Amino acid sequence: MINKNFVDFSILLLLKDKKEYLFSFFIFTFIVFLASSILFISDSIKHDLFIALDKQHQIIVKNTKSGRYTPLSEEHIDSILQISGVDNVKGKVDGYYYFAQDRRYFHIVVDESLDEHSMIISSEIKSILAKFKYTTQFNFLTQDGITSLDIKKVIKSNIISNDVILVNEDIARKILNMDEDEYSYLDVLVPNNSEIDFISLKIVDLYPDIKVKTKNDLKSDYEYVFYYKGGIFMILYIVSMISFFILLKNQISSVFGEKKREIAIFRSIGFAIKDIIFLKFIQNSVVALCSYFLGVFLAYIFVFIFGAPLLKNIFLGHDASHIIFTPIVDVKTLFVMFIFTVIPFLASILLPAWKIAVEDMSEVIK
Amino acid sequence: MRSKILIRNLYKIYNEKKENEFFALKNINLNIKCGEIVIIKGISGSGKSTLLSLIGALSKPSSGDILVNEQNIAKLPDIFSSQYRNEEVGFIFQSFNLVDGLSVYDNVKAPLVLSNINQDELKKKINLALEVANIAHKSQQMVSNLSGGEKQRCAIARALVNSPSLILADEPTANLDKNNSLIFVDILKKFKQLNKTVVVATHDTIFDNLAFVDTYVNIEDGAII
Amino acid sequence: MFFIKRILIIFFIFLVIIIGDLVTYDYVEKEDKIKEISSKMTSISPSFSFASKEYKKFVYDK
Amino acid sequence: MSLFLLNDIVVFIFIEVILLLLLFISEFSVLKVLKYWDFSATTTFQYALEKRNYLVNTIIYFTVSVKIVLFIFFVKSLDELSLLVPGAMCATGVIGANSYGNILLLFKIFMLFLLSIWIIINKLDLESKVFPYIKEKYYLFSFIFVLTCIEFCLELFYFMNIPLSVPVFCCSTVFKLDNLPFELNTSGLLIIYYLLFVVILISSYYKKSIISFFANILFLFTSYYAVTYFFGTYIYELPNHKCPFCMLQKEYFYVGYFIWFSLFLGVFFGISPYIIESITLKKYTYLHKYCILFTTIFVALSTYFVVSYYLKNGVLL
Repeated sequence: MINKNFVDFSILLLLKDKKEYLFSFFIFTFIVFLASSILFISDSIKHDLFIALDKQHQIIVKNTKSGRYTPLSEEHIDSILQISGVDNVKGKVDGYYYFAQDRRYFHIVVDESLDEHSMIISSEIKSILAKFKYTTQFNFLTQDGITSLDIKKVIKSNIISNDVILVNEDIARKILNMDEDEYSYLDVLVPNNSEIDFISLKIVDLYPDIKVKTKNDLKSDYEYVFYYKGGIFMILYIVSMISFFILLKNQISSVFGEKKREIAIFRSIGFAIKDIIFLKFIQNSVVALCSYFLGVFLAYIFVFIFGAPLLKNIFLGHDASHIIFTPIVDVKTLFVMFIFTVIPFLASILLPAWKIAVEDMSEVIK
Repeated sequence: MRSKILIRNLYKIYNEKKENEFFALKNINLNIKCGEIVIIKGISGSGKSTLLSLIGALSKPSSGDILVNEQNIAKLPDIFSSQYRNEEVGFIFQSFNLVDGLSVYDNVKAPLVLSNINQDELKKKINLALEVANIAHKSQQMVSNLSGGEKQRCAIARALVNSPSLILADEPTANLDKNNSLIFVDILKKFKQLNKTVVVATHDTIFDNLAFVDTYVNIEDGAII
Repeated sequence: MFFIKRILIIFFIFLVIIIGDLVTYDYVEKEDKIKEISSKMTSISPSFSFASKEYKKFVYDK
Repeated sequence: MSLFLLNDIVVFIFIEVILLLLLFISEFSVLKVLKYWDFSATTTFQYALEKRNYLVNTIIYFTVSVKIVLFIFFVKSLDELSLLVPGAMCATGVIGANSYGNILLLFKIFMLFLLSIWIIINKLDLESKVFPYIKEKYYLFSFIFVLTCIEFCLELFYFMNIPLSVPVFCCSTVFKLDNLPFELNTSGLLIIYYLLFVVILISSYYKKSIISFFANILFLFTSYYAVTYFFGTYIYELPNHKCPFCMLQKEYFYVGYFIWFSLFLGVFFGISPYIIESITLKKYTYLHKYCILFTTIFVALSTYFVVSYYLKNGVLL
């Protein structure tokens, strides 16, 4: 049914008038590029987060007082251990150190294998410290004066290690100003997965102030954030798309209007109305498909090869220059993008194409 | 001989039933036989172009019948009238109506792309038409670079490429100098040899008293006199 | 046809670059790194993705 | 949290709105044509109406192609939604999450049927030189338009009412063996299934549209139950896994798409000749051969899993 000569001829005409199509081609490529960049970034972050979640503890217990997080004590550990089904409860120290000179927080994480004089930092933090001439060691300002630690190792920044400083537990308590028997959170080990929900309810029964998060809670939290915020992006997108398509429709109408005579010539040599509509449809499909693929390809290169400068900061804040996104290409995402961009594009040319096709042919006879 | 075009009680009225109602054609009756060359003469505005566009199914009559090959084309749906224009009719317009920005070859190709024929056949048909119209040597040139006479030969090649049995020419010599007009008259003779039915609407005196023309029709104010 | 071929060649080059990038990327290493660090730290709050630095502070201060 | 902020749903609703808008534009033309159409008239207005015909055609062609893509997208999205909706393991739970789901799915299939029938009538109409079925086809269009509006409302209601905190039922609870209608047992169901298949083959071969019509409608329902309660278990190779949707997933090599689409195509080509004949009042037997083709593919595909299971394991489930 599709006639090769006809398709060839449509493309010949498209190339002849390429100037008229350049505008829509570039804008559309840009829209696809932007949208797919955002989807690529969020897919990639999501992928990394879910990997991180894999190694998380089954139940995480945090204490709150008047709505703020406060440390937990040994007493909490003891009473949670009493609950049947709980295998082990580990108290963990973890928190944020405020680095006033650069006005930012460092995430202090405990690594048991380190001694009292060294720390491991992420490459992001390394470059921040280098700004202030700390190249081999760093001085933490604590209540008891200065604690000086050597930089033992630098680890690569990724989505969760970006602002991390790994230190010994005692040093961590010192930096975070926590007592010997204080813990930032508890890590509850439950051998039987089906008991997790039940046990977390029990913990809340014991201490109404305590916040309990299970792994599944976290998982759905992530899902929630990504679906939800993705949707907000989408809605912003729809607004911009609608304005683009209105623009496109007007632009196409005017381009088609200039081509009135040409269309009348084609009609006079035997092109039917449906042929003209089909001709315009082929031409615009070629434009739309080329822009779509070009946009997606450029987005891939921009996000995963160049690391998405500028756009990255929308997602991760300003201190994220060292994060490299894991290249994740989800066919479903591309399919969604395709439906979302190409179909409205083609829909917006149907009406102008018909209008120009049914123009009467009196123009040719004069 | 079998009649090629049979026109009965043909009217074309613009702005019907309005104040500025205008009768472009009034009660036209005409019988053109196969292989005939017919010259329709009349001053501009007399309705000869309208008549031509009705025969070519470019517009539709207000009333009356136009039978081409015993088939009424007056009320054909668009798909069929387009097919008729494509396969049965070759147009040669006053302003040539070529598509600027395409080469001569591609312009001549245009009517053929609708039918699904293979590449070799396509090339053969185009080259044949270019030969007949004597424009083959310029086939790769852009039409915008051609002279008036060459443009017309290109238009003729396009009209012939689908080997139609009916050729309609609307003021073919109006944009040509004397020399090229004479060449067109020669081409008319060629059409006669090819046994095509040709209808020419013109007011050019160069077509007067030609021996090979079968019928002269004078038209004035939309009526045949 | 010539045009379509040319476009396809351009896209093919892009595709080769992308597939090359996908194939050479060391997923296992990255995964190990993430897992290693995440086994050491507490739950990562989901609110920080999409959020700016200021927002993170706010979340933590709360 | 609202489902309307999900990427997929936003895109889905957006495209549906565009289609609705296009259909609305053509409905405007359709009403004009229905009111003023007079083929014998030679006025400019009548010719303008004839030209509007092509707008409606173009829009419908576009709508149908987009609807088919969207239908696949819809099913795929439901599958993904099952991650979000508590309790749902596959699309079954999401579809059954509220009372609109099943109606909506049926509606969507029905709409595709209707639109395809419209395209066939339109083709017959355009092949003739006097637009013989233009009124019929435009009445059908108006009907389709109304249905599309209802479908759109159903979609909105459906997405609005998917519970995100209360667990829904999963396929293992929805499809139990004693759910078979008319107190049929599996062997009875299979007998009817193959019997209907033979009836369809014969009626299609002898081009008896009316028999084919009724046989295909019965076959559609029988096949639904047969695939869900019998053939499905062989696809999953689990005696108690009864679900029409899980087979759409990657684990089963998307075989569900082939099974369901061959069934729908077969049934469509089986019932449409009769409907077209009753609208155009002329014999139209061109499609019967496709009915035979697709129904055979469907039956062969579903039987294949049982046979291959038997050959591999030597027993039936």
